[in-house]
Amino acid sequence: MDTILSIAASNLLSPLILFFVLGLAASLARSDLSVPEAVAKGMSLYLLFAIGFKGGVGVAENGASAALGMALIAGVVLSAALPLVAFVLLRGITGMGRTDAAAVAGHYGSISIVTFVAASAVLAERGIAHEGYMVAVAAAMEAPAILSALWLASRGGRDAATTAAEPGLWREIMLNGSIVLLLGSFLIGWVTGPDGMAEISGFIVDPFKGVLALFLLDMGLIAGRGLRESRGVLGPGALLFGVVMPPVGAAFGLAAGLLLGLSTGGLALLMVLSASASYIAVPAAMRVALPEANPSIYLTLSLGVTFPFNLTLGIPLYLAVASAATGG
Amino acid sequence: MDTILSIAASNLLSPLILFFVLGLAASLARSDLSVPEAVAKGMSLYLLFAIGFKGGVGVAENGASAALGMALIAGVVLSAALPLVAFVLLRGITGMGRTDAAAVAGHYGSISIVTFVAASAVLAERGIAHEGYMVAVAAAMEAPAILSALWLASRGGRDAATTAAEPGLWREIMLNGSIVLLLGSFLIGWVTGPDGMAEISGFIVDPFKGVLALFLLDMGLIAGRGLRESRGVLGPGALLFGVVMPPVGAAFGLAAGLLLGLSTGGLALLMVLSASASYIAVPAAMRVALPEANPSIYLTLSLGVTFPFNLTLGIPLYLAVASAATGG
Amino acid sequence: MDTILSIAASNLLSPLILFFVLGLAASLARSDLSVPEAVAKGMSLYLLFAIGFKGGVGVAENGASAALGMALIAGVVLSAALPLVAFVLLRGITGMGRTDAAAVAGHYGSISIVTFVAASAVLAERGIAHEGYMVAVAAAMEAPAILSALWLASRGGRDAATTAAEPGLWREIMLNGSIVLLLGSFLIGWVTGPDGMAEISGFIVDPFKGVLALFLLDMGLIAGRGLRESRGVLGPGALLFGVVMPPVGAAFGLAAGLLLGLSTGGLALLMVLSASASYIAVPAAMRVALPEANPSIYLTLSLGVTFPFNLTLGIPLYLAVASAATGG
Amino acid sequence: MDMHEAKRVEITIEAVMQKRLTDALKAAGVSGYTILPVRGGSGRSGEWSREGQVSRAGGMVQVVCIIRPDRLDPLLEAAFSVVERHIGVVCVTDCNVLRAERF
Amino acid sequence: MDMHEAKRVEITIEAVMQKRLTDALKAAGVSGYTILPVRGGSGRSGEWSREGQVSRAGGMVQVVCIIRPDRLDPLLEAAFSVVERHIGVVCVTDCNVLRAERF
Amino acid sequence: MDMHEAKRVEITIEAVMQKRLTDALKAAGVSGYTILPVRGGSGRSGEWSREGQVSRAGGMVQVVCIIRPDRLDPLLEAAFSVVERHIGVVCVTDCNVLRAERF
Ligand SMILES: Nc1ncnc2c1ncn2[C@@H]1O[C@H](COP(=O)(O)O)[C@@H](O)[C@H]1O
Ligand SMILES: Nc1ncnc2c1ncn2[C@@H]1O[C@H](COP(=O)(O)O)[C@@H](O)[C@H]1O
Ligand SMILES: Nc1ncnc2c1ncn2[C@@H]1O[C@H](COP(=O)(O)O)[C@@H](O)[C@H]1O
Ligand code: NA
Ligand code: NA
Ligand code: NA
Repeated sequence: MDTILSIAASNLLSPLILFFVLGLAASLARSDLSVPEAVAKGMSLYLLFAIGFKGGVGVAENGASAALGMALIAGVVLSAALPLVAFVLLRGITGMGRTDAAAVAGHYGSISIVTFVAASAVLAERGIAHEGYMVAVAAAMEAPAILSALWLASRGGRDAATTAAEPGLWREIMLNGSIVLLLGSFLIGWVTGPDGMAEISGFIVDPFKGVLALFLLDMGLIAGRGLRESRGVLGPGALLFGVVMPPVGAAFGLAAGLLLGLSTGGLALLMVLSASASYIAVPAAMRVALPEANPSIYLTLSLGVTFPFNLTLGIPLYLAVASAATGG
Repeated sequence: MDTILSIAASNLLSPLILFFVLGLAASLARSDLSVPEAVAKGMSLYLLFAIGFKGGVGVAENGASAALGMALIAGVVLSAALPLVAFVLLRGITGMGRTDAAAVAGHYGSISIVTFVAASAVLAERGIAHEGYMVAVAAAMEAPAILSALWLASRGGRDAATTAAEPGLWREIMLNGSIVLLLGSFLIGWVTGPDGMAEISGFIVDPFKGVLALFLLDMGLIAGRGLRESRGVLGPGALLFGVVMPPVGAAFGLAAGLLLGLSTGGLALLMVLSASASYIAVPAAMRVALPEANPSIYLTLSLGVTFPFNLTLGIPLYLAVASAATGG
Repeated sequence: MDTILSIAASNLLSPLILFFVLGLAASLARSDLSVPEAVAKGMSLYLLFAIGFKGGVGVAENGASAALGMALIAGVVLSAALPLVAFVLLRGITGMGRTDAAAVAGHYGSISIVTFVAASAVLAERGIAHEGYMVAVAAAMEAPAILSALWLASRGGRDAATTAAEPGLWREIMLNGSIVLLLGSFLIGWVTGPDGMAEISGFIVDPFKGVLALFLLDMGLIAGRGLRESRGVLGPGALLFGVVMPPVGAAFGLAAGLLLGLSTGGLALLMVLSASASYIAVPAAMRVALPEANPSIYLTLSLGVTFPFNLTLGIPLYLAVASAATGG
Repeated sequence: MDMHEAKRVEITIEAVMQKRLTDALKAAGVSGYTILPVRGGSGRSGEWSREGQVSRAGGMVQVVCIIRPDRLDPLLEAAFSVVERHIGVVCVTDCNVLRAERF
Repeated sequence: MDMHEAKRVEITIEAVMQKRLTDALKAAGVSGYTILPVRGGSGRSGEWSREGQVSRAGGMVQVVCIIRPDRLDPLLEAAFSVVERHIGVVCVTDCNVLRAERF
Repeated sequence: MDMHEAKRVEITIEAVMQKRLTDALKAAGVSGYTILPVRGGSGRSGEWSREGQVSRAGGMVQVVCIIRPDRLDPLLEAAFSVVERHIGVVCVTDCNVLRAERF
């Protein structure tokens, strides 16, 4: 408990969190502070490029045991299963309709890469190592949740089976830009290893945290705008779900990670992935395949409630639990 | 005098100035060289982020005496008072109408953050320290001048009182993006101190001057385009004002800074702030509140005349005077 | 031969090439991975800024002998003459019409700055020095080829003489943004020398290769999209031309470079310039002056065939030949 | 297909005035609008371009509003009250829309 | 100058649906279209803006299609099949074009 | 409100030709125009998109020009002289404007 609090405290006062809070406050106060779309996308490409490459170099340095394959499978299973948990929880706590609940559930099975990046930064700062292949697990967890969400929605009569079969949708999901860049950079980092790292570390290591801080400022701005514009959309039940589901997801991640025998850092990251909710890949897929679901609900929950929760309290919590569980 | 010349000479041959000149020359020669709007805005966010944070870390390191409060008050007073000086000077030298003159005067009470940034870079290069809280003073000086400008305009019969009372305008001015980011980064730098700096210095320190050089290239391009498109808008009187007002403003800054007992570096920066003219916050406010004022006049004076003057001759001049005045 | 293969192998496994391949693969697989236009332009400005400045600092450090002037003249002659070679080759191999062939030929006389940048990075990695003024030669080679292309097109009856005389076209070509930024940065680097470099090396040296890798990812995306959309536009003859012309151009560059007495690195770079094909300045000029020429042909050849060829096989080949030729 | 008559109102206005305009439109009962970016332009107040700008004062936007014909007058009055003292252009075109219940 | 009657169809639609819409248009025999970026907007599903977005789900685009009048119906049917379940606006205007052979 | 008849001319043209077009328009006495960015499109010369482009050759823009009806012909002639050999679309719509003295 002591650890959690001390990690949480130092976490809360890091520039990363504070810039997120600045963005949130600025947009709740209706400041016109804003980051151009192209710059935000550029930073997002940078983060995927850097985190993927670093993960690959990590694998090149430490070797990938059979554990890599097992971890990928675990990721796929978690991503596919967590929406069911989320759906049941959500329908239990709130009176949300099936389609909206299915769409929300899909977000919680999938992952938020920036939460993962922020957690990696916390690990790096505390000198806790982790399996480099966790970024591949992150990529593997992006898409399966979408399938589960469509299945959940279709059980209510909506013919999601047809939708899911729609030409192009699956290609779009599996080959979406973030997955391709993350996995591609991972593979390139793996192939080129420490030599490759030496070539580009002046770009992907030195300025990394600063870019992340600026990106979190933008996330704060968007989250705040979302909260402002969708006031009244989320009832207290939904808000409760937004902070209860992350630890629940993390618990599943913990169980899976212990089965896999991950290190403390790897375990914490798998918990973070399980706890986080998508705000890029899944919303896009839902707009295409479940247009009747209200985007205000799932975007506000994912970006406005769960993301800040994980960033501030979740990460230290999961890290403390992972430390305790691995005796680290 | 010798010092001024030597500072000016080394200043004129620094990459910063030369890239500004390159931009100016390119756009006067009608090259199609241009920086995308999003990239220019991104660099501007970066500079505010970095300079604010560094200022805050400076305060965390050296402590903020009561002088911080006094300096803020001095900044507000300077910003509110300088437009009156500028207005009288402008109406004396030129036959400019009241509304245009009021709008121009507002720009000279407020500040140009990139001039401030360039001056900080010169100080850093010469190893001259300054009070970190000067960035807070810069933020405090952004807005009061606008009030003075509206008051000046309203005395001519135009009902600026109503305009100023317009819902939203004051919120917009006080919470404009640059002020919020500058002050927010300053506070975060203050809170996180040297530890925070260690985390993100690879982003905000190492590449800083290079980004500034590229940004100044863009400023040169815009200034040149403005000069080209508004040829004939400014008479010789207005041009004279554009190079006379900065030293006059600097003299007021000098007096205030000596009263405050600032260090050589802090004094030079207060002179720079007083001498510089806004090209972001004030033009936007003027378009809303004084749409009758001709933007070609105030933008050309601020960006095309005063900014280059301060960048090339002003900064070395103010620094030399500040050194002499503090016996530094 | 051994050298070529070993250079080629290590070249093929560098992050630079692999990110290009990733982009190519992603876009051939129809991933939606994309880089915003503003970010791509921003990176392109960065690369011109950095490579120009470094070249200038190189001249400041080593002095520019008369060789600079001679090299510029050689560059202009190569750029003007190579389109004639390309035109004859193209008309020999394919049945391409005069206008299209002239437009393509213009591209091969001019240069691709990113190929030049990639070659410089390979040289730097292997510790092979080169004349800093080669970037000025690169700038000098951008435009003359356009004149040759218009002359070639006009011989077929089209009144290109009138077009070429069109007001504005020549100013546009000579003062196009890339030439101005490249030459301007070169001059500023020359004037400010190692001192200037010390000021901004944290921006233009440390992150350089990483930015180049990300830029090459985007080049791969664009090249792949071009290949995909223009399938069928290029016959086998044209494809053959796209890989035969670069070594032919390089041979001319070799001859010129030996006459000039360039170092191994300088020789390799002159070969690279001669071998590379423009994809920025010349296409724009062709759209204005030869709108009848089909852009799919020249863009696909330049960006989809010749650029990848040079990046992967060409650069190591030219470097090995240059080493052998200078006994280096 | 089933089409319904409507009006397409296109208002070109300074970006700093955008929020004031859309607030006025909403107050006048306008149910929807779309905002297009503008790259540059020229008019009595000279030529301008978006490139390289950092100033919020620089740019313009286009607000496009599709409405039922009977709602045109309140919309124009609302727009005019904002545009009046400012530079900007208001242009109205007859059009037809699908799904008229939305307007 | 020699002008020809035509229809200008302007479809405002979510960016994620862009490719589906243009594919449907092509299948309906539409020979050309132009896509404009959209900065923000407001409608029954609330207000939104492009700024700072990284999500592909966020934005909208405008697809403008100029066609010969007799081709309007197939185009509208194609468009409607895509827009039907989604948010979006379809607006048709009479216009005149130069070089009619192109449409 | 007091409206006046006018013409809205929308010219979609390659970005490299933009300055030539606006110069020709000014020479033909056009007093104002607005330039919209274009994200992509498709036509007889194939499909294209703005994303990731660094080449100046790549993109297109839309020049929108609102004029008094009697000025249409010189405008179209000026536009046609520039567009003639190039790809591009010219589309004219009837419209109504506020503040007619501006056009
Ligand atoms: N006749 C016009 N047609 C289209 N846009 C115009 C016209 N006149 C003005 N504009 C736009 O409105 C802006 C301001 O116009 P003005 O108030 O005349 O300076 C210009 O920069 C153009 O973007
Ligand atoms: N009446 C309208 N006029 C112009 N654009 C509209 C209108 N209604 C909706 N839109 C656009 O279509 C988007 C979705 O509208 P809606 O489906 O009503 O939420 C809005 O964000 C606007 O960009
Ligand atoms: N029918 C059309 N409707 C709208 N835009 C068009 C149309 N045809 C062509 N365009 C635009 O004009 C560009 C060039 O067309 P084209 O000359 O047919 O290749 C296309 O990329 C589109 O942006
Ligand atoms: Na999850
Ligand atoms: Na001032
Ligand atoms: Na060449």
